[in-house]
Amino acid sequence: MESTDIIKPENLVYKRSRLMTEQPLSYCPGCGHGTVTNLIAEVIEELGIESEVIGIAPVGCAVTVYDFIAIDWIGAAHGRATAVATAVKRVLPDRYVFTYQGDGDLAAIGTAETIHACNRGENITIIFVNNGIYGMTGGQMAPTTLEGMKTSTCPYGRDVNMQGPPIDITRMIAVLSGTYYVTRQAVHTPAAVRKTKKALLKAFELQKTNKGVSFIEIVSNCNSGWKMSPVDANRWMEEKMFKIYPLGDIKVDGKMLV
Amino acid sequence: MESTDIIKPENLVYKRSRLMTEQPLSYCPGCGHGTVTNLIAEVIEELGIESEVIGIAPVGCAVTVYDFIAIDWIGAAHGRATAVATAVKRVLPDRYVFTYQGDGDLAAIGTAETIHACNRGENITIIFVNNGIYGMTGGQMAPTTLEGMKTSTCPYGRDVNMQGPPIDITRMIAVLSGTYYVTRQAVHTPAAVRKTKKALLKAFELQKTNKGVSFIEIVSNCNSGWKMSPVDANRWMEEKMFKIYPLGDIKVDGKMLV
Amino acid sequence: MGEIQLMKGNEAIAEAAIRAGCDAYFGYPITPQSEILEYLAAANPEKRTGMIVLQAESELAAINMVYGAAAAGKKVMTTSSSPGISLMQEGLSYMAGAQLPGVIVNVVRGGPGLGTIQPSQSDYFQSTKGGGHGDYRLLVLAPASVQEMSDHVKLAFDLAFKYRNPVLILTDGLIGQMMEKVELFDPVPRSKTLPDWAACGKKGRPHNIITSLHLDAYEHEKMNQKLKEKYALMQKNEVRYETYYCEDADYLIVAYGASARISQKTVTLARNRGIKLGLLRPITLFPFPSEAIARLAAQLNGILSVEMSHGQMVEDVLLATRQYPALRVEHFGRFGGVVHTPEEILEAFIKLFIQLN
Amino acid sequence: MGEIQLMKGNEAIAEAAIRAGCDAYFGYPITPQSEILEYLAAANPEKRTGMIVLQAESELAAINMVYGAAAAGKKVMTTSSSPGISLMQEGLSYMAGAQLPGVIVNVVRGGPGLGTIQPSQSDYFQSTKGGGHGDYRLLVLAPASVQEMSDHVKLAFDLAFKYRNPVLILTDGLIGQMMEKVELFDPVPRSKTLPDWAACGKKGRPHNIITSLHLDAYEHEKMNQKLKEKYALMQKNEVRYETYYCEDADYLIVAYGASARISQKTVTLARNRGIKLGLLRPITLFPFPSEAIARLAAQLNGILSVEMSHGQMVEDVLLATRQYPALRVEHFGRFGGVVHTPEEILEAFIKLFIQLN
Amino acid sequence: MAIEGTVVVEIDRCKGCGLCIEACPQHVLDFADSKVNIKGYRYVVLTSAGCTGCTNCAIVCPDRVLTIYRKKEA
Amino acid sequence: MAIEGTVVVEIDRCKGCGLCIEACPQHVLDFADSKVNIKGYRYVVLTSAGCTGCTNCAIVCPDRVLTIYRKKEA
Amino acid sequence: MTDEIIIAGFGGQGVLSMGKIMAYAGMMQEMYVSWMPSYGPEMRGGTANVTVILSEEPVSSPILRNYDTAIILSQQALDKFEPLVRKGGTLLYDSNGIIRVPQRNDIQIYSIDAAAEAARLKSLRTYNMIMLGAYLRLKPLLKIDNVQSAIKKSIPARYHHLFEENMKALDRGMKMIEEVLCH
Amino acid sequence: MTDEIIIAGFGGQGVLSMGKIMAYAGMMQEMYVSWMPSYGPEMRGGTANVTVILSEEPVSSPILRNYDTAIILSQQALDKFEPLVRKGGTLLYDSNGIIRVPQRNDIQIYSIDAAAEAARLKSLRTYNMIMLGAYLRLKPLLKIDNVQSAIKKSIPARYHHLFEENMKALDRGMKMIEEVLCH
Ligand SMILES: Cc1ncc(C[n+]2csc(CCOP(=O)(O)OP(=O)(O)O)c2C)c(N)n1
Ligand SMILES: Cc1ncc(C[n+]2csc(CCOP(=O)(O)OP(=O)(O)O)c2C)c(N)n1
Ligand code: SF4
Ligand code: SF4
Ligand code: SF4
Ligand code: SF4
Ligand code: SF4
Ligand code: SF4
Ligand SMILES: [Mg+2]
Ligand SMILES: [Mg+2]
Repeated sequence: MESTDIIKPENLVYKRSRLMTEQPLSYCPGCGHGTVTNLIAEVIEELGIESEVIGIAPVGCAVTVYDFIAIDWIGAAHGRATAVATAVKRVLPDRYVFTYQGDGDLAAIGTAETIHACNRGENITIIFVNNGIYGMTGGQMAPTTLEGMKTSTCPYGRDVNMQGPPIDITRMIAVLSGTYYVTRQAVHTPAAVRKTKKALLKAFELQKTNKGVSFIEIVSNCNSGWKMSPVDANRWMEEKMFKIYPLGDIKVDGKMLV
Repeated sequence: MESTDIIKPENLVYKRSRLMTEQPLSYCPGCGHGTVTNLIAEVIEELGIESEVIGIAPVGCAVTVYDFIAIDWIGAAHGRATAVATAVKRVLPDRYVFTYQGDGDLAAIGTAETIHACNRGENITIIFVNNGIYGMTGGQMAPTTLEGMKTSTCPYGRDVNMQGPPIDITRMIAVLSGTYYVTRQAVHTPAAVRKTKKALLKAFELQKTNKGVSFIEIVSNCNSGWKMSPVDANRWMEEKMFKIYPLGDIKVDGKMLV
Repeated sequence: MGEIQLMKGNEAIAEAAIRAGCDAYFGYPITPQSEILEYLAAANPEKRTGMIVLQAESELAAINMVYGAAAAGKKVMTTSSSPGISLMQEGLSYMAGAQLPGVIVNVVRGGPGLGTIQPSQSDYFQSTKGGGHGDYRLLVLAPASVQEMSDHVKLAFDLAFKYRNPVLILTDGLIGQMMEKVELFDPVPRSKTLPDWAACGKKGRPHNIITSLHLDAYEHEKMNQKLKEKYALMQKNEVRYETYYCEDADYLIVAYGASARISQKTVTLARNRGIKLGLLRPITLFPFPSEAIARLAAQLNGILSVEMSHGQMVEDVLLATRQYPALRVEHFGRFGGVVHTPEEILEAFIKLFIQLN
Repeated sequence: MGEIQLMKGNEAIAEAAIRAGCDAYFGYPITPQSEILEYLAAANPEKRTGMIVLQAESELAAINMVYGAAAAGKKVMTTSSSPGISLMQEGLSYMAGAQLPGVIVNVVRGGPGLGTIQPSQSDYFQSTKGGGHGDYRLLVLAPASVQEMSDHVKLAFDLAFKYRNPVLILTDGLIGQMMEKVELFDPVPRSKTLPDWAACGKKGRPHNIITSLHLDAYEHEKMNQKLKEKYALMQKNEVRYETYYCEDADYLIVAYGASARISQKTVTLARNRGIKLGLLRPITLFPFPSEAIARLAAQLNGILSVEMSHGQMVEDVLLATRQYPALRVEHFGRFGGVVHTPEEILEAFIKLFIQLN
Repeated sequence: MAIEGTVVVEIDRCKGCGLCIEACPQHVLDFADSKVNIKGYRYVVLTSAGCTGCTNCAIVCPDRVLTIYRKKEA
Repeated sequence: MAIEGTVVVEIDRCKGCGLCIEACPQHVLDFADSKVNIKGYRYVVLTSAGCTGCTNCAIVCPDRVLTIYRKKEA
Repeated sequence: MTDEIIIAGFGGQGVLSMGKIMAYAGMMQEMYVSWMPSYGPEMRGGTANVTVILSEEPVSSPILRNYDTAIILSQQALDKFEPLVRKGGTLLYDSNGIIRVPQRNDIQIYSIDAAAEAARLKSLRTYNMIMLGAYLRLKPLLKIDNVQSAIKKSIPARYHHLFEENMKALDRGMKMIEEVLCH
Repeated sequence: MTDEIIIAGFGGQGVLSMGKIMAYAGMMQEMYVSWMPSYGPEMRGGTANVTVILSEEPVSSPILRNYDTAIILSQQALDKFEPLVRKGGTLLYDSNGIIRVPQRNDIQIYSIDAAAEAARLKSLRTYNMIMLGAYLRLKPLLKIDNVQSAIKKSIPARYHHLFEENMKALDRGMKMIEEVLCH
């Protein structure tokens, strides 16, 4: 496997974004958050907008994402990232503003802020990592937890009669005229990663056109919370999560796809 | 006009519900809240459930509705009526529980509580008076305010580019499987009043079947906030409001109508 | 003797709620107290006693659910930690204003803001002076052991209904997360009757209204007067505290909760060195044991208020000892999530009171 | 001389914000302060100065918008009244923790709960001791006239940026709703530069992070130490108050805001009856003018704290006069939305201090 | 017989909104000429015969000012 | 020539999740035999020739442990 | 001289703007003035009232329990404020719709039929100016010039014809009260 | 006698349950005990540690700065806790994966290769019991009977076969440390 003849600058085809700091990612092994974080850095680097972008960090496993990507960041209170982003974009309309949020953050405590920012059509990008659970706090039920799925606060499985069914917040905001591009992606395979990256590129580029919210849901694993190995978690995700949260574009150019 | 021969108990065809207290209603002349309040009393009286019903009052013009209908009431904090109702119904599942809310209360500050109570499919009735404005506080813009409509906080007319378009929260919650009956009515004509009353009857009756949320939106005038006479306000409502908020059933027996 | 268990403080709270006949729990996850909701979810109290357990969409929803269940006359509890409790301030003010009973547990972590998840006592002001708007008081209990985490839940329900007032259990990540021995009290059955003021369907009586609104200011002043008298009554009847080596004390530590158990060791260390140090542990923070402290003040050369904060309770100690202007009252405390050791409290004490004298 | 106008206190706040070069306002309607948002909406400051005005979906959203705009380095304001301010407690704690400047106005109404919309001063504790979680302080200004409603807005922005700390203007429905003469200050242009700590795009510098989180407790303690020192600095440098007939006073009223202007008349009434009564009006509530009060204490026979509340500021007066244990400090105040008259303050004063002596 | 129904007006409850006047298919309701009730509102009266007791006026009246009687068909 | 691409592993960054192994179409990645890195994680190494430098492993790796080189077609 | 005034009636009668004109005029002649409305939900179609203080000294509380002068435009307002006029004070009311007239004999009581007069002038919204005219004649604290400027200020430029109407109504009010005074 | 113990390693190594068994056993023999985990986000796949205090006196703080005994299961834990063992205290570590061995000479240091042994026993999750066995032999505070009951208590009834495995591992741990001690 000695391959010093290949390891030359001119042969380099992939290395991590220069916007990534040296700090090791705090995520668990195999967690999709890592890939999403890196993709954001790559997209910002490729667009060359690192000096004009402000990220809004959530409270969730990505709470310290500001330590990983070397751009300006604001850590929002749990659930309030879109309210924070609204203000930042309004006072700095020529900057790129995005939020990075989990499903508890965006679809439980932050529901009102999410819906109203989308309804107002704020010119922001919302990156929504849906892992069907509260990862950071140790695996409690999220609004997006699947029926029958076990978490630490529904140890016998989510009972939709008591706790309601998983909520599809992405479809709910897609019907609002304030959203312009709404898509659901994943990062568990190379192909999925490439698609997600394209979606992110598009989402950031759209901010220049002032057309409203670009919203990227990324269905992801929380292998720790799900109590599975990363590989098993991704498999389970494909089988179970994608049924309830099917991947693909939902709204493009301001128009719902059917 | 002397008609003492007609005014006899046996000829009585309409008088206000015995559940209405002697207290004069605090609403402005011609306000739809008055009709809605009376209809609720009538429906509860007709169903004979006055001892088993708990109303949750909002913060809005109906804040003192508890002084008008002689049933048990709980005054909720602004926007939180559905959270309060959730708890009351859960601890007293054999009672009838309903909320009475305005559009600011239900669709602005209370968005998260509204959506999650609907998503959980709480067995409650939500009565939602949409007058496109914050009546109680003196006519400020509501999330449901129409495009171009003038209010005290959008004195030059609602600019959808800055403030977003009117939100149709009723359609948003109708897609949730936790809602079972969703309808939009009005109370500006005798026919509309009769329909609304039927809808309310149905909504309360549904609570016995434990099928989830019954949600009655009532598009109503706020003649004070709109700065029109009551008669003009109702006309304007028919012309403008019904276009954006068309009347009729939206979801019946758990199924969306198209 | 009750059942003996080795339990986390958080678990003890959850188990005690079930045993105290709690009718409903509404909460939202937050470290370091998520075990409470998790324990309740696992214990299946719906089957055990019929108690309702529901994870709310936020702390805001949770406190308003508590408001609702309390208004319906039920025994209801919520728990959270500092940021979540801040979100409940409007709801708490509403509960106080509408005179509703209910138990709220704050397992404090270091603030302000997102802060840290490590233990702290920096929510004292918020808890005792009213973090919400208006003139109101919560009755505040401060457990110092897992045993008290259990016992105080029952006490809190009793006091909440006695006064129709929300009761706050102010504890922290240290006591919430630690395990120690606890003797659980025997289960009390859930109440079958509802109080006569509850909004639960008006069968056989005029209709009840639960509200905190009075459009007329004079009406509202009357209501406020009633509240004022209620708080005075609490101050008269509900003061609870514990003393330790106070009889002959020249110096006193005042400390509650985690700081009190740590300071107890400091007292031992000081006594070993011949310093007559005592400890007064407020068990109720509102009402505060001002008189007990004032009674001791005459014999004292100094008081050290030990809190994991910038110094908040120390103001109440100062107020309690107003008649002793010469008595030095100082504060010591690590903060921001750092927990002081018995030794460093002693050092601070010596530096402040002994070396300088 | 500036432009003279007859204005409501609420309108003066709005106009002053535009003139002070405020970049953005986020708010939600609530009586008795909705005129602020209404005035701003009508004044069209977007055209006048480029200032953003946005009605938020709730107070919770509003305070987090304030947090965002402040984090971006902008001058930002929100206003509300008591229940709405309670909803902002988490956000305020976050702002303090992340060291963000910003101006928050509380036009207080009677609490607790929904209470009444009439004026009150019962949010003193919440404002000065921290209604949110954690060890933090807001710098609190208490205007007593429509003139000060205008002037304090400018002052508040200056102090907020000087200390990187939220500043609260604590006023009430009386001053918010009344009209009187105001001399408006000349407009200050909006700042063209952003502070170097702001998260606004990292052009030409390492990236900035605005957060209140420190996972490591020792890190977080360091941050808290910094905050503690900042608050001490405010106490050293920013105390503001006004005295009225204090030189020869035997008795003192301490009162702020609306109560202070009413008490001023009480002083006149008392002087007319030969009673040497003076008035000290704290203009900053945090930092509190403790030293000024202590300096007067030696000459005084008694202090009356006059507040429209159960008695909250009176604790700070008691703390300020600790060296004078014999000095009687009492509270008088109507509450729950009722406003006291100069005459009834005098009556209360005489009953408490003169008749008994 | 012409009069089949009639209306009893609780004058001091009326707020003069005029919705009942608008709703009456028989056009037999109108404001009492330039008079006001205790609260200063103009109030409604039956102005002519022809009321059919249809209750339209009563159910659109937000303040339920009107009580309706209708003669039973003999 | 057989070797067209190769992978450089930053061993101490690897968390041993195994996602790259799963993603490699050439099956040339695996864990280093029962060894752990500084953080106690098993870590990945190139186990045989055949890497095409396709970058699949690198872009599914959440921790961007892998740097990929591919020989330019001459 | 000082006058502590309550103006009370229904919403829509111009109570608040009448008060504002008075305060503005007072300000122009270097008096200390305050204007304090009752605020709140009762505004909705219900009562409206405002306290105006015109004074040589700084105003302490803009909210009062008792008044030197009450300007009353409805029965409800009369019921509420008649008892609150200070001994020796002045009560001026519009007789329209008043069924229970004031009973006190320790205050000066005047009434004019302003509503009818406004109807007669075909200028219903100058109703409040008729009352103001009457007040100005009864309590000559405010200079007419200043009142005139205040009215001008309170009317948007494009409605300038309304200014004349208002001044005419003001004048009518003064005349009407003179007739009463001459009785 | 008192022992203030830190047990530290990775999540998944059974650190917390080892501590709980010790505390439970202590409680059964009427000692005052406390068990205090480090908690928080670092739990996520990262470090795990717990402080266990076994004492004749009531426990004041369950959080300590220094320890009598450290039971160490990873390099990171070793780096962090070696300096915090009290002079004369005990450090017991699993040698597996340790590249930088402890250097202090004012404390007792012991190591066993528990991970390898667990692998050999084909019972990876009894790894922590091997370490516990070693501890029990080094510091004979806890009676084996009580430890046995504690283990029983901590294993759900339906997994009873695991109990035997655990006891075997415990025994192996004791033996292994004896071998070390005999050196
Ligand atoms: C007001 C408030 N409530 C609760 C919490 C605790 N908390 C932190 S993260 C989190 C949920 C995280 O879940 P999610 O948003 O899905 O993110 P993930 O960790 O799964 O990526 C919660 C409830 C908090 N920090 N603040
Ligand atoms: C927390 C809080 N924020 C704001 C208010 C002020 N407020 C009272 S009612 C209301 C809006 C009422 O509008 P809506 O819900 O549409 O009811 P309507 O009066 O139109 O029927 C507002 C903002 C409040 N009481 N509490
Ligand atoms: S807890 Fe779940 S979401 Fe959080 S880092 Fe670990 S795997 Fe990812
Ligand atoms: S303000 Fe509007 S909604 Fe409220 S009572 Fe008046 S008309 Fe009705
Ligand atoms: S009952 Fe019918 S006909 Fe009679 S007045 Fe009313 S609306 Fe007219
Ligand atoms: S609808 Fe009712 S309130 Fe309106 S005018 Fe008719 S009777 Fe009067
Ligand atoms: S670059 Fe492609 S072929 Fe090479 S190791 Fe990675 S996945 Fe396998
Ligand atoms: S995907 Fe990355 S972290 Fe996971 S095993 Fe491969 S190199 Fe290691
Ligand atoms: Mg999640
Ligand atoms: Mg409305």
